[in-house]
Amino acid sequence: ATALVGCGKSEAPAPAPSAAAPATTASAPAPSAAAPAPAAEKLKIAFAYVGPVGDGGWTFAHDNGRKAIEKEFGDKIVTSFVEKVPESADAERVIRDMVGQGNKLIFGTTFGYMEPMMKVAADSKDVKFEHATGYKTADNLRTYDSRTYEGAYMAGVIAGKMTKTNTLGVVGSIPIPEVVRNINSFTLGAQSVNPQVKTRVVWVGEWFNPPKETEAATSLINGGADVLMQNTDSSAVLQTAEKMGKRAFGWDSDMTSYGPKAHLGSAIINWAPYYTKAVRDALEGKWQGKQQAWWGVKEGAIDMVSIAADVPAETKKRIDEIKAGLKDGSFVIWKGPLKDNAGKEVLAKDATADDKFLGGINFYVQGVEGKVPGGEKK
Amino acid sequence: MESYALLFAATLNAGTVLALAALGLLVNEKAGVVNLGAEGMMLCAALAGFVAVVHTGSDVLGFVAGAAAGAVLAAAFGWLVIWLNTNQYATGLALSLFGAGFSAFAGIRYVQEKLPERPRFSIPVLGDIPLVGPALFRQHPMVYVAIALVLFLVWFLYRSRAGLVLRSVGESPDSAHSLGYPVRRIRLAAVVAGGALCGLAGSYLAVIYTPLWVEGMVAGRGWIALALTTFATWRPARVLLGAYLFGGVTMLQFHLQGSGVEVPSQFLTMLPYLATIAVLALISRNPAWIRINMPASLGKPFHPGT
Amino acid sequence: MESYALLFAATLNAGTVLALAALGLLVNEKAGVVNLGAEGMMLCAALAGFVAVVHTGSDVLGFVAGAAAGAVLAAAFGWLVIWLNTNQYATGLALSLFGAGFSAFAGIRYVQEKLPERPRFSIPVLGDIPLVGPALFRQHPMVYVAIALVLFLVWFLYRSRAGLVLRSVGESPDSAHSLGYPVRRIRLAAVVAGGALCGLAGSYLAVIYTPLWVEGMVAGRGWIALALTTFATWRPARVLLGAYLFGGVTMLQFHLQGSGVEVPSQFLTMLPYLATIAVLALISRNPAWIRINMPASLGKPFHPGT
Amino acid sequence: MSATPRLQLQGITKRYPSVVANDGVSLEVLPGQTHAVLGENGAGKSTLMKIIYGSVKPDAGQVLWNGQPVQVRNPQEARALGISMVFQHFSLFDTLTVAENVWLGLEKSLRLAEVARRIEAKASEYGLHVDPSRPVHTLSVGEMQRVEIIRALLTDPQLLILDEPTSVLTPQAVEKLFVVLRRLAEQGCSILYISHKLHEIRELCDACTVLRGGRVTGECDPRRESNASLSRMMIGAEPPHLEHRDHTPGEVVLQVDGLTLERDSPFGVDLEGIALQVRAGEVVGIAGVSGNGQRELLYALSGEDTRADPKAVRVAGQPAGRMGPSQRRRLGLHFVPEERLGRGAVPSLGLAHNLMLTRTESVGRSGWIDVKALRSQAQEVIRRFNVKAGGPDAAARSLSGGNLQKFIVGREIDARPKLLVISQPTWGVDVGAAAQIRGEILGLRDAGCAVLVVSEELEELFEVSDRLHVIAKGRLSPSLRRSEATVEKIGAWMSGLWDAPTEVAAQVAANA
Ligand SMILES: Nc1ncnc2c1ncn2[C@@H]1O[C@H](COP(=O)(O)OP(=O)(O)OP(=O)(O)O)[C@@H](O)[C@H]1O
Ligand SMILES: Nc1ncnc2c1ncn2[C@@H]1O[C@H](COP(=O)(O)OP(=O)(O)OP(=O)(O)O)[C@@H](O)[C@H]1O
Ligand SMILES: [Mg+2]
Ligand SMILES: [Mg+2]
Repeated sequence: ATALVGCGKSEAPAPAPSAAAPATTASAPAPSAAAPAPAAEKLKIAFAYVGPVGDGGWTFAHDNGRKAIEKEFGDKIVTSFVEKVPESADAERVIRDMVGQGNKLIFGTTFGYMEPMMKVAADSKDVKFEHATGYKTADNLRTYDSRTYEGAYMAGVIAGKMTKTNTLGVVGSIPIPEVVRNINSFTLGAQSVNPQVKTRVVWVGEWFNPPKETEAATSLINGGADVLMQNTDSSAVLQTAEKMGKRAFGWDSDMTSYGPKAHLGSAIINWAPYYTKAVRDALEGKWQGKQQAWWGVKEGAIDMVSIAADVPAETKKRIDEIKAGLKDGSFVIWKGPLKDNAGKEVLAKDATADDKFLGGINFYVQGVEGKVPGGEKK
Repeated sequence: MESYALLFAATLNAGTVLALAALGLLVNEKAGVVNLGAEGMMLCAALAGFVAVVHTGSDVLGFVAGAAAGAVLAAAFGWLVIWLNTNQYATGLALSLFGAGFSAFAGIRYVQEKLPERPRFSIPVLGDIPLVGPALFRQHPMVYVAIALVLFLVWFLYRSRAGLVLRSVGESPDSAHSLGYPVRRIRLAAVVAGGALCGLAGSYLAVIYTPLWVEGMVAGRGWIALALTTFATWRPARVLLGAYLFGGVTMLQFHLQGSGVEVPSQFLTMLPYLATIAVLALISRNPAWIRINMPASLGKPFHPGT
Repeated sequence: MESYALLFAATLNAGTVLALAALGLLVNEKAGVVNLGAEGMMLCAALAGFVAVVHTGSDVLGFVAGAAAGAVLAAAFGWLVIWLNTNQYATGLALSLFGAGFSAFAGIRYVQEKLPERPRFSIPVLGDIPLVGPALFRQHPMVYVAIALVLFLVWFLYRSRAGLVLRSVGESPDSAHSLGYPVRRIRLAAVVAGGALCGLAGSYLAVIYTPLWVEGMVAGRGWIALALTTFATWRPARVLLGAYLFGGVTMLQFHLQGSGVEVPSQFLTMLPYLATIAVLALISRNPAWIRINMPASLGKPFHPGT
Repeated sequence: MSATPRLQLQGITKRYPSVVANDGVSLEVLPGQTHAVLGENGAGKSTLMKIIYGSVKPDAGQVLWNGQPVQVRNPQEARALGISMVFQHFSLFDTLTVAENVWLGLEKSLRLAEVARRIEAKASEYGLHVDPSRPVHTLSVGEMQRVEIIRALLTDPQLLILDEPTSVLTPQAVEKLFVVLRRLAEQGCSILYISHKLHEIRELCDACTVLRGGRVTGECDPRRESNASLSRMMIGAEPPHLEHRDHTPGEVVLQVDGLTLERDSPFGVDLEGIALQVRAGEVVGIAGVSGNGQRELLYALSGEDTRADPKAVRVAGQPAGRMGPSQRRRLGLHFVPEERLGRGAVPSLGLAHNLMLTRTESVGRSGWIDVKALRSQAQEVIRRFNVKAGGPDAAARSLSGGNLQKFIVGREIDARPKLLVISQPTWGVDVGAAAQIRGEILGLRDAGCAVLVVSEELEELFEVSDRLHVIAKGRLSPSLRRSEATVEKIGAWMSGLWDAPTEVAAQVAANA
């Protein structure tokens, strides 16, 4: 029965799923290369998700990664997941339960699982833990994250080209460095093709509140923004743009279908490459703790997809150049000289930002209006 | 200027969801029943409306489904509270929590669903007047329905005999009973009507306002609508005003943020609640005033003398 | 087996947050005041507790800060409701909404803040007993505090004169007033005590249970605690039981998901509420029973000398 | 007896879980007859009336209306038949206007303006003046009753039921009501009339049915009976005669001087320059129609309202105006409010617990309750005052009004007060219990206690008081020795005109 875990509930979009439907993913076509391993040796892998797999955003993307490794490794592994695990002591309990059920590789997919995972990892030395977006590690715990700002930058390049009002809008969730970095990168991208561009930011204070996101998007559009980007978890901003005849992007996953006319492209995260690497490491005994992975376009974790037909060919070409540059390291997004929007220099000429710098951004670059709420954080 | 006209239009639109729900709850409360289940009813109705539109493509059917869902849940609540005399507050809370869970469960497969394209609405000639047109005459018909509903309720509650009977049931169910009015049936009718309006509000949210389905999407609007009825001292016109005020502050806050004005956004979001508390304190300074408008038997069970 | 012992331990832990808050609300309600602001108080207290621990590193100070925050908000609520006679339900709702907004606003800079490392607690000898140890004796002291609180409340409410006075204020404030008890001050004291307990629950959540600060992290526990008091017909021991039941069902749900039993998580989350409604309907079948335990003047304002 | 009776009841039975309220009651009312229903508390009078009016369903029995068997299922059907009722507790809606209130009691077809017009027509026909556009909560109790009566009359009833209509009226207003009722009877309307005041029944009614424990125990023509014979039929005995021995009172225990208080609620009354004295071994009565400041005065005396000037109220020589109830209790002041359930006692608590709320003998230093001592103390009060109750643990609300009243009076008397302030000691209590309570009050007086009695019943005040005051519109009349007081004079003073000539005063009183 465990082989079917989680599939039945995650993959039933059709009104009347056939009884056999859950079987499809678990018994995926046998992998092409590797010979089937003995059944007893299957690696048990568990995922703890913060949202429902059907959220169309963050958790959905992680679950796509899970499906990808199932496909890749076939019957060498068994995967399962628990969805909607709150960032609380419940998480510790769920993760302990996963250990108890014989899982040897456990992925926790939100920042809030950091402490619970550290605790469980300390008690379960024979289990490997992978924690997304955190910063604490242990001998059997390592972290991984993706450089979403690269997607934001590429979206900015398109937005800068497509805007007629030279006013862009971003719906932000919570003003933490990651989100501020994305807003800045979006603006830098836009300014690289259109120096006149200004970015307006509206914070909704939540990751996921579609009506509020709608209201925020409406007010940005009313205020003159004609291309929107969002760093929230729903498709509400894209849909609002569609409704009001403006343009916007998909975020985290390909959202073309939510606003076919408004959609300019989707900045997606693809967890499959990292998950594949992690599983391979574990299977081949090369897995090591205490590491921090931050993957981007270079590793195939970030991409800009489904670019709209009316985006000029030169811009599409520019996007391809950026991707190529990011891959071979010849192109750097955060490079001096760079000033914040109060005029203070934050990166000297020719200096490039290291990951520590990127992890602590709490200012807006020039071109973004306003001030980061609570920006004076120590 | 244009931008303020649009801000105004957005305010009307945002206020409509709250107004519809709060007017429904007002009808409830005028009959003496508090339904804290508003949030849950709105969630289930939002889902019902969304599902109906997905399958039929008709907004009208979406609204009907939403109103029906609200009415059914309200009827269940009414049966528990009015016939089985369960505690109104606890039952309402349970309904809210249950509605949230149930809609999340039943709506799983609709989370990524999208609605068919619908044309935008604009009143032919008026909609083209500069400034005034976008501000007032390009709204979804439901915005006008909410305004019409206020007019109707003012007439109904204060000018019609049926409305008088409804109020008398909320004032003093015992007197109404001894005069021969079927207190429990009238209360049930009011609760169901209130539920239907909450349902309408929920479906408007999922079908027109957002428009998509995600769990928990009502995001506290049911609670705000509940607070609004008191804030408005149970008067329909003030409910509408209060709803626009809430909607307006939210939109204004985003507008200011977007124009780079430095406002602590969460501080502004708190303003309506602070205003509510201030108004509550103010009106309660004048007990005569609140006594005239507040249903005297609000929240109290009624046991007919067998 | 080990896994069930852990499930049991987790249940106690999860139930403790609910129990602390619900016991506080029970004290409130026994004095005749319903405070729908529980959710807001818990949120502010969670933030206050978290901030205190961030700056001082001391859990105890965190609890003190949380309880103080809850008490202060409850005092404001009490002042509005008891002295200015504002409507209890509306004021409570406003407090909940306000608390949510305020904590989100004030807590921005603490999102992703980390707490210092603290040692894990275990009762020396008992904690090492296999199965029973992990199930019962490795809990945070606050879990035992909640149990002790129930014992204290049973004694206080039913065996002490102060408790009798508290109950009589909730039963019939007019009688208590004409018998010479300072009704408003007693109610305020009960409200503040209730707020402090809700605050304790909130800070336990943010300091020990989660432990981190994110806005809205109380996630409905305040509402559940409110429903619990009725569910438990205002009896302390049942409140504790009810809290463990809620906690248990939540944990069981995750356990089942993880062991591959195919039950939709949303369905399981609904179960406790369905149970609440069923219990409400059941106890109301026996009106004498609920009447004995429910404070007769619950939610009604008291105007001395009118 | 040739005419078909307007109303015939045959074997009406109504059982409640704890009691049989009506047990095979039969009764006949002729057209134009004014028929009294008499009985002690809980005899089943109100229940019987509610059955006739359709708001309570009988378990057995037959109702004949003008000779035809009918099933009255609800008050609307009753009104359609021509039955109207004025309830013991008004069924009015405070926030609605007079016209709206009347409208709610009529059939649907009329418009509101038409209703207002008819109210004015009916009002001038019977001399019952009231403004249709005023909200009910601004009316006096007498006016509210007029609204109830007009509402009943507008349905052109063939049978009008009045349940204790006079308990809230001045003697003059009672006279005016009787004029209206006599006119109705002359026009052929039958009247069912309930009252605990025997002299009213003898004055007004031409037939009488007596109930006891839900059964009919007698029928008579009240015009040929005496108070004593009626009360024998009702409770099986004559009420004990009270002995009122004269003796000289002792020192002043309660001294009120220039007590002036502004109302603290919009529907209250301002107190203006109240002055009175009560000496040890003396009963002072305060008469007046309710709503003239009694409640405010009592609050100021009991300590529930502490806004008074400290020296305006002196208890045993101590300035007590700012003291709370418990402090005053320590000075020897005990207080019995008129609302026994809800102010005198906590309804859901047992008698023993209720006792403890004013008596602390059984509470230990730690706050721990000595349950045994408490119960025996309560048992002693129950025994001494002959309270019919299920024991010390019976909830206060399970007692009948008279018995709870006895318990509360007993609780306070048992505490051996120096000063007892007691409000409406026998409100709605039947003759037997009333006599017992009055006897206890006199006993206390003879033991040297100072007693202040506030009551709306003149008869009662005449029976127990040594001196009388009248309260009207927040002012207190000069004191009057009992031997000098007459019903006419007190009635006139009730409208506040103790300075005016008697005839003018009587005229105004009738309109109040
Ligand atoms: N709703 C009820 N439920 C249970 N018992 C009732 C109810 N109403 C009345 N009774 C009982 O029926 C009996 C008759 O009550 P009823 O009101 O008819 O008395 P009454 O003769 O009008 O008394 P009073 O002189 O005090 O007005 C009482 O003993 C009372 O306990
Ligand atoms: N629902 C009830 N349950 C239990 N006892 C009741 C109920 N209703 C009335 N009683 C009892 O009946 C007694 C007197 O009957 P009831 O109060 O119905 O008469 P009433 O006509 O209203 O009296 P009053 O003349 O005092 O206003 C009360 O003291 C109370 O104990
Ligand atoms: Mg009666
Ligand atoms: Mg009575």
